[in-house]
Amino acid sequence: MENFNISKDGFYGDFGGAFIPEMLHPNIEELQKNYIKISESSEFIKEFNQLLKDYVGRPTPLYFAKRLSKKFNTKIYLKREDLCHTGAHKINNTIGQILLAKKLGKKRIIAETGAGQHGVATATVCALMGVECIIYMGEIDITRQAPNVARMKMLGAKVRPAKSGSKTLKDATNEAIRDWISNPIDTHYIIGSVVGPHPYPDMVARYQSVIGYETKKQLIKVEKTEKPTHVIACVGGGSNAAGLFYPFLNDKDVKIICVEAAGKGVNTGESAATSILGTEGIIHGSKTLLMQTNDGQITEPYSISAGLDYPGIGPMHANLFRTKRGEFVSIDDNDAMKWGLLLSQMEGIIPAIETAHAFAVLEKMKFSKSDIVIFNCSGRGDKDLDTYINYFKL
Amino acid sequence: MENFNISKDGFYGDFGGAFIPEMLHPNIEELQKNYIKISESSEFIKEFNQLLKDYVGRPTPLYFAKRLSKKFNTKIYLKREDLCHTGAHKINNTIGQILLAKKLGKKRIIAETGAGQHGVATATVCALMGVECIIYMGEIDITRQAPNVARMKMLGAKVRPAKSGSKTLKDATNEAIRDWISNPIDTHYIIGSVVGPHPYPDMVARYQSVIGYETKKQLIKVEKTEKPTHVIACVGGGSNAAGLFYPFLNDKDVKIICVEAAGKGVNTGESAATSILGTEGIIHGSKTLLMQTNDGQITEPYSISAGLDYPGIGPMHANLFRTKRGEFVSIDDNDAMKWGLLLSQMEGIIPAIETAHAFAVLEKMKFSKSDIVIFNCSGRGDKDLDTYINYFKL
Amino acid sequence: MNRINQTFQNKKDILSIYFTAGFPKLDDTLKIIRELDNSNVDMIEIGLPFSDPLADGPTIQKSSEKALKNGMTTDLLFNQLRGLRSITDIPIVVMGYFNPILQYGFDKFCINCKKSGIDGLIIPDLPVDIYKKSYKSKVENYGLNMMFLITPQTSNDRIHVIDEISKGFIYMVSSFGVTGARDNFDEYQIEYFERIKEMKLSNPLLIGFGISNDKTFKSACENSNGAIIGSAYIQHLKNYGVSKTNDFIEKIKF
Amino acid sequence: MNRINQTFQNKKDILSIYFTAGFPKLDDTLKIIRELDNSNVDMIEIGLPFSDPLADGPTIQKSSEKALKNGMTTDLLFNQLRGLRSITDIPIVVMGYFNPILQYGFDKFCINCKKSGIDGLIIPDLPVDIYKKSYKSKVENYGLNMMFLITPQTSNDRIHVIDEISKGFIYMVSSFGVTGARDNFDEYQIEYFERIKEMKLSNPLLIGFGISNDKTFKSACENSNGAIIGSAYIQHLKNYGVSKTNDFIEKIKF
Ligand SMILES: Cc1ncc(COP(=O)(O)O)c(C=O)c1O
Ligand SMILES: Cc1ncc(COP(=O)(O)O)c(C=O)c1O
Repeated sequence: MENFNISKDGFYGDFGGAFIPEMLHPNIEELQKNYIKISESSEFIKEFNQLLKDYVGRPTPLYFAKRLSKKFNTKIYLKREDLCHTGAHKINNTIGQILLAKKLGKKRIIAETGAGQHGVATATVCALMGVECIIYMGEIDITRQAPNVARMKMLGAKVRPAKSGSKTLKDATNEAIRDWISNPIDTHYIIGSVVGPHPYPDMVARYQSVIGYETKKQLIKVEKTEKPTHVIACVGGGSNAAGLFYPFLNDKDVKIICVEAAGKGVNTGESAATSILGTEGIIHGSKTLLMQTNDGQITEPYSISAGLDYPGIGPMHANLFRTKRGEFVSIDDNDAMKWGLLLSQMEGIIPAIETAHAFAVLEKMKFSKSDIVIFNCSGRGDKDLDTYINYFKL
Repeated sequence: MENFNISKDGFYGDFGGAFIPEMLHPNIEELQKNYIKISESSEFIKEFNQLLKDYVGRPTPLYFAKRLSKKFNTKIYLKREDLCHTGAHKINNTIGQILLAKKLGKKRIIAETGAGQHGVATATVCALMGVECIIYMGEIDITRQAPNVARMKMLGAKVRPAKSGSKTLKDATNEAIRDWISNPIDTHYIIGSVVGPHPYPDMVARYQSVIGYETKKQLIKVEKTEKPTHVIACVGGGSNAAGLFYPFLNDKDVKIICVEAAGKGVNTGESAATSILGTEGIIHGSKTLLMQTNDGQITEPYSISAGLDYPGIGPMHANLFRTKRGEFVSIDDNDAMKWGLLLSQMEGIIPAIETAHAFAVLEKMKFSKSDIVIFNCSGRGDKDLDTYINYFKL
Repeated sequence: MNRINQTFQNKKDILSIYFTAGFPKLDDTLKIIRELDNSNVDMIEIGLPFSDPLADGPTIQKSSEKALKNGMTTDLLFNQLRGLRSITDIPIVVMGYFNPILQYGFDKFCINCKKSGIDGLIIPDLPVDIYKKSYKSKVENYGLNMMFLITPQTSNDRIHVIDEISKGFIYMVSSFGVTGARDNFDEYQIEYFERIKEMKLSNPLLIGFGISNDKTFKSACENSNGAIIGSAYIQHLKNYGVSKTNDFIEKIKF
Repeated sequence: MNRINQTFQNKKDILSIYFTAGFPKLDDTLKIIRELDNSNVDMIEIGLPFSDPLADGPTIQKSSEKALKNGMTTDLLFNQLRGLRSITDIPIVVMGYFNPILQYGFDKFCINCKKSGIDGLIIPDLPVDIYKKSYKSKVENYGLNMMFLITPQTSNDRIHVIDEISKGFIYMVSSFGVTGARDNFDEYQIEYFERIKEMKLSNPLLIGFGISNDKTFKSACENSNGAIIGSAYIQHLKNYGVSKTNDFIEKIKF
């Protein structure tokens, strides 16, 4: 059987690995050597599960969307990650990593953030544990995501602007890595998606896999099967998708659908549809698909949603794309916004714009009456209200 | 045994009743006759519980606040209503009432809102059910709570400004009642707190009582007792408090603490500490304590938190106050804001400013090491970010 | 005999005019009453302004707000009404929301009404059952009439209860909705008027809410003992002032 | 024999200077090399600019950004380097991040390096194990040296591995942190230099990151075979231009 999980040396097929400067070697090696051992220890599992339950609010519901199902004449379920504490799936991962960091004796946490969701989730767990927290964020993102900046500050985190390059997520990531290089001993870097050098993609996917495992358990109660026919998620770096897909990766009865942001259109030069526009390369320590010039300079993607606005995808997803295990669909700004409104008005759930992209698939693909279609409702739209207001002139 | 629940004729001690114009009589009578029957029918219970679980995300966790407990040397638990869909306890009630309205054959929903939380919760359940929704909101509140206005509009609700009086919650309530008078047959009015004419206070308390019943069940697992020593909640109209207190009302081993907003200080003339400043009277169809002039004109309260900015309290709470069953504490703007920040930085939970008031009690009262203190963490602070930003110059 | 009952015995097509005490000016109360009396209206309702008049439409609401801003209070109203009975003999009703009356003291309120020469009360948010239980005997002891409302939605059974407890007249709310001037009656309203007529109640009926012109007034009179005009008169007061009251009344009466 | 190895055989207190190709002006590459050669530096590192230079501090980052904006590409650099060996005989190393090299084609890159007269490569984000598995034989076939980095955090075991795989010299990162000029060495750095000295590695050592002046250069030379200066020189280029290179070098050399 083909295996879509990570290999022992940190690769998904051709993708993955740890392409890091020597300065990061001790940190990365420490993680590589310890992440599975710690994450699978009964003490860790107990603490992790308890925090997911009592603090994050898990299990998140698997919600049968009645009106949507009727309209599209199929069975549509929403995995409600929007109900997680702080408003998105991101916190599953930060809870896992903060516990790991504590076990490794780290005293200081750094993270990058784009839309600010991961920054908030990181600042949150640092407040919870009483650990120093520094968040790197592109100078431009700091301006456009002001409410999340305020949340991070409320939570006691320091927000440091990344002023280089395009001053967005990619540059914030560079800055975080630079900080880590400069503080190799006491600092843990909490990466926010299934990107970065091995073991991050697998580590983040494992912490997010609670989404998929819960879905299985919940599905059997309502549909008497653990197997949906389709699992669908938006892909920025790919963590919410990886979390939902995880238990289904090697089960080919379950169709995997990855939804990327087409921005203003795949061929407009303002897009974030990495699988179509990207080529193999190395970004932030990982071999994967990424958007770049012929010359290997990483280009700045565009999407109306700041969380999908990353020039790469995780190596797991690059492999899903290359092997055709996953189907990749790209959705442009307008369709995403339309679906943000539609989900709000049909189900009373205002999704994050990232999340809205996933739902737009309902008009791009055909589903049959007996299909069981699971959407990862990765986050709530509160952070995007300004964008919605401006777009719809509310 | 003294009974702190509602009497058959709709009173809590001296308070309650239905002081309504004749035009509302059929609507109110219909509710009085049917609300218990319907709410206790197995069909209703099933639908209600299912939506609370799959849609709202219940049970909400009972979270042991480790760092806070350590700091105050007692056992502090947070009932995490901030994790409910839409961000506050308000939706428990709107789910109940929309189901009731459907059973009564209503086709149109109206509601009043102050901070916008109840408006959002109402617009949400209306979208869920595909029912027309009109929200009345003071013209001033529409300006100061712009994000929640946008959320309601995203959800398909019409937001109508109340332009009379002080143009805030009280006036929005008047407008909603006027609408109901004008549309007595097909319309249900979803009141957002335990206020208004009988049966609203009891009906809303019942729908919110899931908070208290869950707490009991959860507490027994962690503390081997169903009985906390203290239950603490902020009181605007009083619905989150009523929901938490409900199963403990008649159990005098459990201390009930109601936290009101002192605004700029109880005696500054800019306060919302109704129990101290109020006198017996009638507001929105209910006999209760309210803030009024000697002449019986209802005065405009003030609090930095829009959700506590109501000149009355529910009749249940008026009775808790008069009978001394409940202890009433008032917390001013500055202490509330301080505690908003403190809870954020100590537990990673940014509370609504309403909610923050409750926590400030920790510095006003002494608790012992073995006390089990339950706070209703009634809502999240996202809606209040602007206020926090301006206050703390974040 | 109470002036209200007398009026209904002696007259038909009763025109009762509502105004808010303290509007447009704080001390217009007696001036308005004099103007109305001079214009030959049959009855007057004085509205005690309230901060939260939830049964009233925008016109009366705004007049209440203005009146309160002008400084109107319950005490002041009774002061103003001292000369009342030296200027008019027609029945006068006070309409007030329950809370200001409660704060004033229900008994004191009744006593002062009686002293001022007031004939009856309308308290729109005092429910029938509570009235019966706690206030009816007081009101009747002071020789005041209490009038209640019925609406198109009120059941026949309940109308009988209200008829039994009311003294003076029954205030027949013409439509679904709060106070406010309308141009015409709908079919459902006419049907409702018919239904009530057939019930042959012991109290006379005045139709209120939405009476604004000769046409609606005439139609009301055809279906009851007369009508109450509020918002349309308040609007007239606002536009043309107290002294033009007669112009307004002339156009209504037929 | 590779010019790098020759240099270490013949000289001590090696001064190697880093600059970013395409900075300050697009076509400064050869000019800078000529100036450095004239100033008697011992070795030159040409930085291939990259959009995301995550091991570099702000000075080198900004020079990369500027170089890319100026239009620098891998192809263009090789074009510029055509005349390289007619103007200098000192060893030249290219330092580039892995992605641009991959996109160019690893083999093609090596071939063009060789053709241009480049002596060695530093690819900071190409890990030792992947190099060993997939690229070492290629690099060595083209007669190029590959240099790797060690840091204060690198374990002795790993340093031995790196020593074994490196050819030319070992790039000894002086401190925790990214590139950037510093004034002084800390105690922990001196201890680290001592530790490495005692290991008696087969490759010579150049200390890099944080060398900015005669003092730090001298101290580096006392602890190794010499040093690499990057940020400080880039800053000088920015402030004073290419033609003042000699002023900078004079102040460093002792
Ligand atoms: C709600 C939400 N969904 C999805 C994403 C995309 O990230 P990922 O692809 O790692 O799930 C983000 C990133 O901020 C997000 O906030
Ligand atoms: C989070 C939150 N808590 C408390 C309140 C106060 O209402 P109540 O007293 O009815 O719980 C509100 C009202 O908007 C609220 O949003």
